[in-house]
Amino acid sequence: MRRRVLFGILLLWACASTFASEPAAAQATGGSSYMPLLYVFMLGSFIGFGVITRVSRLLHTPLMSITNAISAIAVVGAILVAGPTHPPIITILGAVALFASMTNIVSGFLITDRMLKMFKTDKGQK
Amino acid sequence: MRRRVLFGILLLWACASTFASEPAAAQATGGSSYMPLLYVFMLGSFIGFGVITRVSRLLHTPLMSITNAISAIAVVGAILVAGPTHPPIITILGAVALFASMTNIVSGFLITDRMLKMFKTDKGQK
Amino acid sequence: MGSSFVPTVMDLAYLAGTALFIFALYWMNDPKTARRGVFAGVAGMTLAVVGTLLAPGLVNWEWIAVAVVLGFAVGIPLSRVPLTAVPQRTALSHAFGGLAAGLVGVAKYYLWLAESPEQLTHFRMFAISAEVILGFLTLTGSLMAAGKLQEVKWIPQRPVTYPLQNASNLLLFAIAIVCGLLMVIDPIGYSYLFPVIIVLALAFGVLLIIPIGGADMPTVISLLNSYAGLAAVAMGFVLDNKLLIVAGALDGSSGLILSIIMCKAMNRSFSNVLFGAFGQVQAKAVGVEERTVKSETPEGAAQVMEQASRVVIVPGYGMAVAQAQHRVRELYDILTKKGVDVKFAIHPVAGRMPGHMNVLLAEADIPYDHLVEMDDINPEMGQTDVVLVIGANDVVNPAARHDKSSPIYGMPIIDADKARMCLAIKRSMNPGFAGIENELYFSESTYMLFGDAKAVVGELVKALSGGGGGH
Amino acid sequence: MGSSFVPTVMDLAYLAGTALFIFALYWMNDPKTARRGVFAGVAGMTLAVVGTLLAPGLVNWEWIAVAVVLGFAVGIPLSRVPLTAVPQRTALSHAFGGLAAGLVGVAKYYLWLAESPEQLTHFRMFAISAEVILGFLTLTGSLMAAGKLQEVKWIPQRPVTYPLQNASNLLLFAIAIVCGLLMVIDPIGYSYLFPVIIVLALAFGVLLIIPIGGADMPTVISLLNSYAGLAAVAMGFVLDNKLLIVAGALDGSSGLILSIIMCKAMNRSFSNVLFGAFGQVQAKAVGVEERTVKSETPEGAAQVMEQASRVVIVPGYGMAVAQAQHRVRELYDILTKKGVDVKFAIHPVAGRMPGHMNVLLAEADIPYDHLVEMDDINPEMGQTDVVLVIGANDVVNPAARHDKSSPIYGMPIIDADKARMCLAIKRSMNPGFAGIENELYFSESTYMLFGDAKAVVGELVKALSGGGGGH
Ligand SMILES: NC(=O)c1ccc[n+]([C@@H]2O[C@H](COP(=O)([O-])OP(=O)(O)OC[C@H]3O[C@@H](n4cnc5c(N)ncnc54)[C@H](OP(=O)(O)O)[C@@H]3O)[C@@H](O)[C@H]2O)c1
Ligand SMILES: NC(=O)c1ccc[n+]([C@@H]2O[C@H](COP(=O)([O-])OP(=O)(O)OC[C@H]3O[C@@H](n4cnc5c(N)ncnc54)[C@H](OP(=O)(O)O)[C@@H]3O)[C@@H](O)[C@H]2O)c1
Repeated sequence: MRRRVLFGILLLWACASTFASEPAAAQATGGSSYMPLLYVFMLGSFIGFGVITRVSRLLHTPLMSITNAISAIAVVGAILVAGPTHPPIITILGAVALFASMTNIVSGFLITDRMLKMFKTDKGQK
Repeated sequence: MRRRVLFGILLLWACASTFASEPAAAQATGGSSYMPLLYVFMLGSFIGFGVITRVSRLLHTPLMSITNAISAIAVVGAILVAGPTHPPIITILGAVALFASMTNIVSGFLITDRMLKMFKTDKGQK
Repeated sequence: MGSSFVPTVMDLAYLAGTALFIFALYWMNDPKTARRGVFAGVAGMTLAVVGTLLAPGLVNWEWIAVAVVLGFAVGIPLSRVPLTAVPQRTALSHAFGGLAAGLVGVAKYYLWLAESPEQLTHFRMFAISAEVILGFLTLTGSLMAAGKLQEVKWIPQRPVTYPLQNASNLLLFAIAIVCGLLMVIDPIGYSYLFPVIIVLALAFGVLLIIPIGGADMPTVISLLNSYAGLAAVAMGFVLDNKLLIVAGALDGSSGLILSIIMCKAMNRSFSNVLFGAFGQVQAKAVGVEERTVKSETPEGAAQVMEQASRVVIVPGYGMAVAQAQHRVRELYDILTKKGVDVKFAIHPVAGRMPGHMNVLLAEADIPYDHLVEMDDINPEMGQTDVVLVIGANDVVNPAARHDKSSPIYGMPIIDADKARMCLAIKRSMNPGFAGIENELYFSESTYMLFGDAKAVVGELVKALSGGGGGH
Repeated sequence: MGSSFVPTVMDLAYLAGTALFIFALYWMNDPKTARRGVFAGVAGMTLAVVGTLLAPGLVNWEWIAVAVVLGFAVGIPLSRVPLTAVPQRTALSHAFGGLAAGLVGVAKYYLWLAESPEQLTHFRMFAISAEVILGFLTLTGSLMAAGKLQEVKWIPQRPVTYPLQNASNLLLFAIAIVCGLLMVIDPIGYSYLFPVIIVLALAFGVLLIIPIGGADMPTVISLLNSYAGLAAVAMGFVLDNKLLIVAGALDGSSGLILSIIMCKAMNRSFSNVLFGAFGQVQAKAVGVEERTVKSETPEGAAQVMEQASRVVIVPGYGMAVAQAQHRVRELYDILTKKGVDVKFAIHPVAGRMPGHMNVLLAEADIPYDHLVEMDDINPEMGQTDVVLVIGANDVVNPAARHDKSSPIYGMPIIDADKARMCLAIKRSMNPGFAGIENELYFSESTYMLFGDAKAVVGELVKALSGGGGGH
């Protein structure tokens, strides 16, 4: 398990850095502007693997739905596309994306909480 | 323990972000250029807390010496100060810093390895 | 101060949102803190949305409002689905996630192409291609998966295979990659390739799922979760947004880890799940010699359990289908009241999604500290008087331990056969998910209770409460 | 391609270095993978150094070479210190770390001031101030700590206190902060404040350590580790270098967590360690009523141990001072050969640094799977025939469990008093680190073996091997 996870991290990272070196060589200016993003990606993946492997088995179903809700963070991109003055077709694409993400946010968090509310110990709630 | 660690993270982060908002307001241009660094710091601290709390108690002494070696990463700054053409006084400062970091790197890793080599199970080495 | 201040508030909102998302997942490590995790997630999302709405230049407020309201209108009912439909819901929502990522990528590409082509750097174009391919692939793939799970008529449940399937899929994917690379090299000149990429990604999502059996969908859904996360990461690279990258990376790793856990608990490899067309051999496995099966009446079973001092209940997919969890709760209560020590043995892949049994039993108010994981209960199996298997099959199949030719050989199981006596509730002698016979049901010490799980457990409860008499 | 390519190689080297450092610490979670961790650390550092040496514009190669060679020349001997001197070595190397960070900060400030003052943004100036304050504070603080640990003559071991100490320290620190803030507001106008900040930081490092007793140094060293890490983080902000930031953050959290663990295991708070002037009350604790102490000869003790079936050895700081670990290994071997079941009980703060006993016993080739942590051994204490305490004191003091007035009340201890018999090796009835008497040594079932740990254990070994005779 641990091996595989490490392997996954290395793989993601290797892919990312391989592709990263390519455009930088091609364009002389601002070649390194994406490096911070790569760092953030790499560190985020490390945190993801660290945090997820600690999640109790008991809660794997709610985990699936909460990550589902969190991945609807695409809402940020949708707002930035739908919001400003753009040709109507772009605005429509953005609005559809916004609707889709909003649905995921609402249903994802609500269903997670609904499931978690069910988990109780002998000593009652919580 | 967990509470305190969380508290520590929050504290670090709160300090960092408080100070971050100040210079940005003051200087209109490039006000956000340090944001990537803040992200990296925050994510790095999360990883640090996650990784360190998992270290076996058995190995706390070697842990102290390996982090010691890693913090000698200041060597990067020392080289960048000592290397280029600068007034001699600056070069000297850089060289002293380089010497100090190099000492830590060498002694830190060597002593960690020396200690770890001692840890054996019944079944012999490793 | 005025306009230069707003981006900073936005930056800080994103930074705080990132931290909150991490805490949200961190707190999921324990049922005691898990609801705090949801709270952190909601807070993070709120910060992200509000921070984005503060961005300068937003004007289409009506569009935004309509989309948000519609999102709530669809999202609230979607969160009320019965627990058995959670896998489908999850798949559907990955489809939505893929759609959103894909559409944003398309919009961004055409916007930059029309307004400021110099913005389309090689790196950005690479990120856009990745976002669009992952997004649209996730869209159709998840829709197919949801369809298979919901058992929609016109989507075949069984794996569909045809000659050269893997080769032709690979070819298709290679073409998409080549188109993507060409666009990276010249984002403007090759702009006509963009629709091609979209269509290929949509097609690839369908083709990828067709050869996978309905029963392997949980693993696939988890992988699609990972893809949806990576699409968000790609979007983050396109929009230069670190919050998106971290949130996407968290999802990406979550999906990957859950599917690894499932594969491991089934003792199968990724490639076997994705390309193995598992489940189509099912029809062949008949025609072995007839063996005798003993069955028991609910009344008899109730008597046996009443006299036991330790009972272990092994729930499986059948309990989920029959929605028998509330009856099981009644059974648990009445046995406990009679002084019997009752525990639940939870196999990691019992049911059809990770943690399925835990949620179901929690729904029926069974305290989660009575749910014991496989590895912890197995050593106690020898001292157990009665094991009651409710609609489980593969997870208690001893063939996994010793029969090297069995497709589930090597999968860790709950050792129900080691208990003094085994009672098994199922409707027939039909096999379970893996399509193989279970020798446990032919064993000396096993008695079958045929019937629907909900009905049989109900009768057990009736017999126990009617029979009365302390222990 | 030429010059634009090199920064990318550097970027990638830094990225890889970051990942390797994380793996280095990750692998420290298990002795089996820990050496791989060192390898990862060395690889990461090599990548970082080589990547930096590729930076354009480096010319002073002779300076660099000399500094590196000198670094090796000093570093190699420093890595060969005896294990008992490890705390001092660690403190010394934090001093070096602080020095490096401080000097780089100073150099960068004056460089920018002279050559391109517009580079001194508010944010950079904030980072430089933090780097310089943390760096120089760590330098003098760590030197003081190393001196106290090495028992250098002109540094007082006992905490030094004077009226208004905390208030005046706080005032000094506040002045440094105010100077720093002024410089952030106008980095160029207030440049004359820079030397003031340096001096204040240097002074503050000394003043911070003076009121802390020599015995609290391990906790302080760990905190200084944290500061050194934060100084590296600040340097990363100054140089816009993400590798520095991550490496610094890793160290910062490591130091913080280790000191939290130590405080918890001593049941004390941070502020009590830093401002409590612990250890100065020691002189008062005499004059209680005389109680009887039983002592035993090594020969008698050897006989008792030979006849026992379970022996637990509790090592403490005295074993480290006496360097008795190799003799203890012989004792362990001979007892095991005679069929006695021997285990080691390791208290988290036995000795003078976290994990101290583990390294010492590992040095003597005792398999680490025989070292049992406090929480795991305590439940077995009741069934133990003989506990052999070697130079430990506070970690086996039962007062921690019941005497509310004791300074160590609430600290978790190893329950040596619950064993059938206790043998204790120490040189006198002097108290240990906390300066309090240990009622265990006056108990009915305790027999003292007075003398230096190394000598006494040697005699035990001699008696056991001489005595011969199977079990
Ligand atoms: N949990 C996951 O994440 C996951 C993911 C992917 C795959 N899987 C696979 O799913 C399987 C799970 O094993 P399992 O033992 O839980 O289930 P299973 O092997 O699929 O067996 C379920 C049994 O329940 C019985 N059943 C169905 N409906 C019933 C009803 N209404 N009343 C009573 N019994 C009923 C069926 O027999 P009758 O038809 O005779 O009633 C069947 O034998 C494993 O093979 C696992 O690899 C799980
Ligand atoms: N480990 C850490 O990280 C850490 C950090 C900070 C503080 N501390 C503190 O350090 C203490 C550690 O407890 P401890 O029980 O290990 O040590 P201790 O309480 O300091 O006791 C050590 C004992 O060893 C005896 N001794 C000294 N030299 C000896 C020699 N050559 N031969 C035989 N005996 C000798 C001393 O008695 P005689 O003088 O009579 O021989 C003394 O009683 C705790 O109070 C803990 O809070 C530990």
